[in-house]
Amino acid sequence: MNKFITATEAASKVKDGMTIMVGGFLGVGSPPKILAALAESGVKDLTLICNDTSFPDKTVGKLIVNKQFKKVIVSHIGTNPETGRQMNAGETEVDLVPQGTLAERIRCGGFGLGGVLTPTGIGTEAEDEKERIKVNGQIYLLETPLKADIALLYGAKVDKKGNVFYNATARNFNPLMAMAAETVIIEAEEIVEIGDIDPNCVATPFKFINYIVGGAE
Amino acid sequence: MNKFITATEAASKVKDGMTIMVGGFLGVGSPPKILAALAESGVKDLTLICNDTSFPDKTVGKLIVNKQFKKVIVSHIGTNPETGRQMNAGETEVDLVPQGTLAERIRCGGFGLGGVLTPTGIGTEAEDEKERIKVNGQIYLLETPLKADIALLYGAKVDKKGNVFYNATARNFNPLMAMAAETVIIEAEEIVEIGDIDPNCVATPFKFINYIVGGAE
Amino acid sequence: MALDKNQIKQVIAKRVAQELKDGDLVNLGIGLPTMVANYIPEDIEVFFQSENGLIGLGPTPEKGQENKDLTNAGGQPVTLLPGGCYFDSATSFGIIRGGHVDATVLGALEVDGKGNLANWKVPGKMVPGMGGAMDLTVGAKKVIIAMQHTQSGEQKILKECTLPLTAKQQVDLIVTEMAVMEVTPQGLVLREIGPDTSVEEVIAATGATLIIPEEVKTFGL
Amino acid sequence: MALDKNQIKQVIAKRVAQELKDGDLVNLGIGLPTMVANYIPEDIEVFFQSENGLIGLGPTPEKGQENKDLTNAGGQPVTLLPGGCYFDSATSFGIIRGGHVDATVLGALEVDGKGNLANWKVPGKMVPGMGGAMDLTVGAKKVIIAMQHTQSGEQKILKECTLPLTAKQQVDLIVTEMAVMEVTPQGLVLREIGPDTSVEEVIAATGATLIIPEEVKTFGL
Repeated sequence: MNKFITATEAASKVKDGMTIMVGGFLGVGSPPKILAALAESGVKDLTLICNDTSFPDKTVGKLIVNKQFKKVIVSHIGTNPETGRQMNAGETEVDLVPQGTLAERIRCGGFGLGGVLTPTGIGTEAEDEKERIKVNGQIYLLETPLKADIALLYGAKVDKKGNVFYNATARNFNPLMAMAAETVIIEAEEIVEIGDIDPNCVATPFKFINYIVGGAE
Repeated sequence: MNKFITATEAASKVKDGMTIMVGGFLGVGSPPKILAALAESGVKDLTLICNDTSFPDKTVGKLIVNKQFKKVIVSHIGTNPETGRQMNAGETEVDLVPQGTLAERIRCGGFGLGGVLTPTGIGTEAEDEKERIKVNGQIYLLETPLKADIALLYGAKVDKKGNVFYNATARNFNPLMAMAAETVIIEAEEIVEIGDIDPNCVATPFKFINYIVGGAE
Repeated sequence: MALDKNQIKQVIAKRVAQELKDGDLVNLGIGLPTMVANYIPEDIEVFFQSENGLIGLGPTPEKGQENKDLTNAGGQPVTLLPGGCYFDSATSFGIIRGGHVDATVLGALEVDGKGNLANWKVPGKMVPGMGGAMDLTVGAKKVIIAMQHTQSGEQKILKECTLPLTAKQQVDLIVTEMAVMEVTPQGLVLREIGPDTSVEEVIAATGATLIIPEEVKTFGL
Repeated sequence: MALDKNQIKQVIAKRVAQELKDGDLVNLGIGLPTMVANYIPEDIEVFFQSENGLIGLGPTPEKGQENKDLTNAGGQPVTLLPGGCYFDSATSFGIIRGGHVDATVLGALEVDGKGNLANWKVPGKMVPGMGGAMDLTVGAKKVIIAMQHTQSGEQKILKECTLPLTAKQQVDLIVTEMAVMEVTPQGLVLREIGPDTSVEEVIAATGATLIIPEEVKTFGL
């Protein structure tokens, strides 16, 4: 099966109103070409699940400036003042989630788990409307799964079958999101032959990758 | 800090009554020398957390035959008939846990989570005495963390600082257990220099490894 | 013609293999289900997942070529196909529980018309444990039971399982040497009968009530 | 002598660095806390964890040597020290939440005598979000707040935080240019005063009630 598509084709798979997950941490490990195409596509009313809203001129940050999201589920927005402005103006809903909790919720979505219990956020606003559950005498918050229609990811090396090798801190949320979305599109820094990635170092098996936006062409 | 000890020294750190985690799946990925030393040590009344009880003449299986455990928490015992015999005779307590649930419970222990919700085991005996929690209309079982006093692990390559590279299916429970025990001892197939393992392929960071039982010396 | 035990297994494994589709990721249980891998149609690509931590289960290595760190979930030496990869046990069961395995093929002690499965425990007698079976049955998109229709003349496909369950209402299809049966909301539907039997014989050998549609094909010819 | 802003930060960072022990794994927040890395005593080895996915944070690379896939949690290019490694975000916070980080050093908008911390939100004004701070404060074995004692003359160390909390009763130590204060079950204990102040001045600049032991050392001389 040929999984290769262009960045424009990738962007066209994102439809108005969809929930998208985007890998990356302040843009590091986000798919630049796909996001650039998405910014141009004009698709709107999206819900974003991402670590943060990046910077106004970078990766998902541009889509924020374009007002393509109706809601963002992220751990911080401090580096993109436009997100805060839209939030305060009531233009975009912002759901702030502690970073480790965000990671676990995405993992639950992909791993078929109904939720996890975390001590993070006890005694803070992160507790609001959450179920509190006691285990071994300690109180935890019940955090529930997140899933998405499409995940837009970035990998340093992707083989022709779709196995992914992530490099350095560009890994971050990418392998978690790869398992939590209906359709998964990865932008590859470099396309390599099957077998070029050590099977011990594949962080996302090919099975999870539906489409590959190819290398530095 | 010099982390190197002998297999005998490793075994001597396991004291009567302790809870130990042992990596491996039917013995593949279990530390052979440490377990051989433990079988000779005569330490007893241990609680074992492991995928299975291996075979009677292999890895943890020998410790079963030696009656060194008062309790085992495993996903199956079918390959070691002696475990079943001891269970039926009331000599050893056997707590059978679905394999995926066992992995998550160990992960919770290491990751500071109070538990996970799983659909696995609903409508079966695995449900007994478990809390049932409904999320998005579906019922899940609340599974709670497992921790241990000592984890006995096996890695294909361990660098002199303690970073671990696992090979093939010998990885299994090892990286999960590395984070869930007070003291972690790894038996290395091969000791390598710091830097010899690609930092992207380190599955257990050195911080988690307290002692290394060295290579094929 | 009466089939011998080995032929029976082959008939079952071949028929199960036809359930698999191009691109499927499949987990095969120990024993008879493992044989399914030998009968994958040539025009489709199926990859096998093994819960001890790999995708891309390859054939048994030649003598002397075994890697002691590389086995299947039964502990036997295997190889890895090109494009395969390894992962830890939590990820392995994330793949399984998360619904990313398209089909699992398992044996059974008992299975019933509601799709209940029992294959991990005979109280007071044999208690091998559930291993990964409870996760596989809950997580795999399609749960196929592959087994002989009866065990020493005793029925195994029952109105209601009597042994402790491995999974409640998770079985989708039962394939034996005598029949292919689908678990539906209406009950157990007989889809096909085997090469060496009749509808009447299948009904007689089955404890669960079978729904018999107008057309019942024959397989394995 | 009055310290300028840069000297103030240096005094704080140096004093915090003395809290770290050989073998510690430490997570430093953005801003002033990052400076702590410059003052680790030479006779101890401390490794830094960065929540975006690494252990072994090394110095800033030279111009032209940056790797776009390798940054700290502030998005700045960094390097990896020998013996360091990378991991995904779930593992990163497993390390943090699981109690495997020995100390975290964070800034604060407000902190109080009970060890409560507020540093993620000023309602109606500035809402940067909590990022990893809620996990770090709950998970790290020791939570050290490193900040200037007051902000434009306003007290930041209060009887009770007024802003939304980042963490409840998780702070262990507060280090400012004026004082080192330990959160104890009895209240906030003044352990040391800075190089350019007096106990009276510290008390006057602090909203929380300070417990003053017989011996109060001076640091940063």
